Amino acid sequence: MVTSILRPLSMAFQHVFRRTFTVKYPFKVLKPAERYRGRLMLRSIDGCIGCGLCSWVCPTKAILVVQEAERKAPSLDLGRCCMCGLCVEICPSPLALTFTSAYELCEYDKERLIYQPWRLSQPPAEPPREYVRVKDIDEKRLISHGR
Amino acid sequence: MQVSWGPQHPASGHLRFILDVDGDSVLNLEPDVGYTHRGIEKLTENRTYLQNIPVVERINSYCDATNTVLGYIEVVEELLECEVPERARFIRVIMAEMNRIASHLYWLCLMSISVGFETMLMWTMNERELFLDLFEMITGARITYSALRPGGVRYDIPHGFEEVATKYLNHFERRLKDYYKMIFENSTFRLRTIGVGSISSSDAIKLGLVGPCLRASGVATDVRKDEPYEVYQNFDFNIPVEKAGDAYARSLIRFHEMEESVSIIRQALRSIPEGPIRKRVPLVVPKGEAYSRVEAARGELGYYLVANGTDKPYRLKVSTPSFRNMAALPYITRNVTIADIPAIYMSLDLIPLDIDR
Amino acid sequence: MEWKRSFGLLTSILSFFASLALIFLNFIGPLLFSLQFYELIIKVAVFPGLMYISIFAILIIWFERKFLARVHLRIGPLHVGPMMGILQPIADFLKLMGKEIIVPDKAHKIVYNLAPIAVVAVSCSSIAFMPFGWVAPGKNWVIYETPYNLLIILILFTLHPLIIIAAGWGSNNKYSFIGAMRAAFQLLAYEVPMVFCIAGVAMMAGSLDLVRIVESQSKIWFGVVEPLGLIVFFISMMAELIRRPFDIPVAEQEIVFGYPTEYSGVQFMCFMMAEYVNLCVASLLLAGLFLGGWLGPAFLPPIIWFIIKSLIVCLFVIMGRATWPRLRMDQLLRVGWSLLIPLAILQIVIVLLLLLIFPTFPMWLGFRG
Amino acid sequence: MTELDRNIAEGIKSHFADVVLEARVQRDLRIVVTVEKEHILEVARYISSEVGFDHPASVAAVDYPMQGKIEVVYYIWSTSKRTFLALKTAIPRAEPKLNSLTPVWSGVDFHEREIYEMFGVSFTGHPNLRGLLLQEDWEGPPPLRKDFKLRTKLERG
Repeated sequence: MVTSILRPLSMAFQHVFRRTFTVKYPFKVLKPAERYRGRLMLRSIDGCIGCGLCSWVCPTKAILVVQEAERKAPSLDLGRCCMCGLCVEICPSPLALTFTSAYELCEYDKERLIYQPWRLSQPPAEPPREYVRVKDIDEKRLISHGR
Repeated sequence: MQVSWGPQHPASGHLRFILDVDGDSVLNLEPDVGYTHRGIEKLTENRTYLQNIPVVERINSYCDATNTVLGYIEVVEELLECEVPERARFIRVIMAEMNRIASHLYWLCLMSISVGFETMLMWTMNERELFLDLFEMITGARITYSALRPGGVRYDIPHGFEEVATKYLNHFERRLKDYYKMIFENSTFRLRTIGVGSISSSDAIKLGLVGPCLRASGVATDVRKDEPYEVYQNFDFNIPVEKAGDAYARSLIRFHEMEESVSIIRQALRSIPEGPIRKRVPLVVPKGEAYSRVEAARGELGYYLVANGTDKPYRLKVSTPSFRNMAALPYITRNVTIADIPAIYMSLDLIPLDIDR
Repeated sequence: MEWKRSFGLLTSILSFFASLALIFLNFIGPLLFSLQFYELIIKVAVFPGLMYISIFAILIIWFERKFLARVHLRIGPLHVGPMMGILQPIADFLKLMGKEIIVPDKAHKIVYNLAPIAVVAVSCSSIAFMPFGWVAPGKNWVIYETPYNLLIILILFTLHPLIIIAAGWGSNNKYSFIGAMRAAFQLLAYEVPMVFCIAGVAMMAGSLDLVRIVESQSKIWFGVVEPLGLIVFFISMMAELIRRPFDIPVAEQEIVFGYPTEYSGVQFMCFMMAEYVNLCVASLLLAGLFLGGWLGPAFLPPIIWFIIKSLIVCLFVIMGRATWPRLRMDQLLRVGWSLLIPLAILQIVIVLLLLLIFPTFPMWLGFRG
Repeated sequence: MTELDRNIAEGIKSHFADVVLEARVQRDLRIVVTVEKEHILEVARYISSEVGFDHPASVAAVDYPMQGKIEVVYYIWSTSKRTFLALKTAIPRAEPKLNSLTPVWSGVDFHEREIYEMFGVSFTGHPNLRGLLLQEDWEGPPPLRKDFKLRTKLERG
């Protein structure tokens, strides 16, 4: 009984001196994995063959094929997109749809969430900051993100 | 006096209990669910089988996405009668077990905060993060993976995954010992959960409880053993069973399940064969009907599919574990105190998303 | 809603100066132009009074958040202030000051609005009777000197359940009312072992004056001689302060936030403030009764020793939040009535027997001189 | 395992020769028993007490507007025999009424409430037949029937 009361106390005291797990987010960010499914991107508008398969397969109808100059190209509504990746999987052109690692996708205006083909083909802006990963695992001091 | 416990309440989640209370003791509890009802069963009737994968994943997305999709994939593959490559099956098992651990960690966080224990909440979230990292390595997503397909999986496990996974699993096993000392041997947690919300094995069977809740009452049923799907027959693992049927027993079952899942992942990583990961399957599912059962983290998850020979399901009925476990709630909350309600609710591991669909 | 904002400001100012006024009224006549008057002002406004308890509350809130964060493997407040988010409580305080005060439509307006002021006034006035050790030979640093200081502090502690019931009843909210009833049960139950523990100490010291009690511990602390009393007092003090394993009246997962559920802005801050002032007083009380008060090696002044000891007590109180889940009401009452009270009585019996068998025992240990 | 399933199916078929329309083994661990809707309660009593199917898993309903029927399926697991049984019945769409099986398996309570709400099937003998998931002031046809049209616009404008 007494040990079951006091052991958590000693455990809690031990953890005071261990490493924290937190990432100081806006200043340091976690490095996404290589396969990270962030915002969609058209590699190039010219690479798109305008087949419309992505629009057909999209379960939320986030992708709509629109007329862009003389060709057809997809436009994306991020407010609907569920990042399932069916469009990238089905896309027959190796130069068209792909994922980027951008995940900070908030906009002040709902209209801005709709990415027209030209904007969709721009790579996302990456603010300069420090990327961290889970660095080392230590039995005594536990685990941390690069600190 | 009637107290409305939810839907906006620190511990209720998106459901509501109507409590008839007398002072601090609860006379009757009436669950009022449906605040997160999305009509997924109707949505699936208007989408193709491929499009339904992200949709059914949302049934229980933030805890148990892989297992939820696995049931759907199973039922579609049963009607398609397609062969799945062995390597794909192994990857499915690895992902399912990792998701079971992540889900149980999420549960442990909710369970500990429901008895007012913030420390475990933070610790479990740390380790859950590691498993989400592993998922990110495989599928590129952390919560909703959409990685399983009829006829295989979409993503092969990446280069170097095994080392990272082994490292994390070793760390996780050490942390599990800490968890045990911190919460399961904690006198106050034992006081709060032992003998609370206990349900006998006959009642549990009659009410149709599933998963850890049923096993805590002394009924050893697990779909992974009863009706082995994927490659579960290849692995050596135990089904933890407890007799008491109270909140503590349910907690202990889930804790031991995490240990078993670690061992399954290790075995799978050791014996995973080389080969293709996906086979082409037709888009159209032949006419027929099937019922698939998988052991999700919360218990047995059943999909009943009626196909009419088109590329869309005619009817897809989902029988979720939380919906079935909810049946026990009015029975075991008679004459308990208000303080026990969160502990019982969380020990059943009811997820409103899973109940409402 | 401008008038509501200014009403909040008014309430806050009132609640802060209520304690000041309460103590002030007794002395204002005879002492107005004497040196003692200015000493009193310093005492009330700066050291044991307003400034000290405000800074104590702010620092202890910051420390609690930071310390708990470390146990949770987090960082805690980080950005506000020059060092490790030390100004975070002040930022929170300012935010609460600026918030609109919402009075529920069905609430009993007078009781509802008076309760936060009363709770701060009562908890702050108990600091007035707490002696802080000598500053000159034969002179104690205390706002109001009386040989019955221990009794008065206890009386002010017992006033709390009344105010809490008033707050819970006045809010006209089911959760608040359940919380208030829980608080009443809990605080009344744990008053008893607390008083019994003090009785054991008082018998040994032969006085109810905290100054005499502390000074009689010059050779050995009461905590060493009466360990049972120390443990029971500590546990019942945690329950009186509504801290984590015993924070049943404000249990968030069960009854939202208990009696202060409906309060917002400054009025909510008053309840929080009262909680931390109570923590300050109770930890000082424990340090004085069982840990030798301001006695300590001479390289630090006695007042500093007293504060250091009380901070160590606070650390253990905070640890409770990181270590144990919350108890249930019936378990808490069972522990209180059937375990702690018998233990406290056992402690009294032991003391009585010691005094009966060895009447010279207190003199021998230096408790009475 | 299939042998056991076949024996169970044949046992049920022979016990209720005129009531059970069909009792077959769909595949391993899947027995399908189709009964007439008037006799579902007695068949359920028999298979729960005599055969040992005690663990209710799911209740599903399927709407067939062309054939004018709604099919209700009870899925039951047996903890002793470790096999799975589907108890099927068809009810007319115009008058959707069925005996509730809550006296037999109390676990089907919420499932039947859901079916009542989503398909409009009223279960006679159910202790608490009210809506479960939809909002209290829901109006309109039962939403999972085939004639309920989704009003959401799927195309993005």
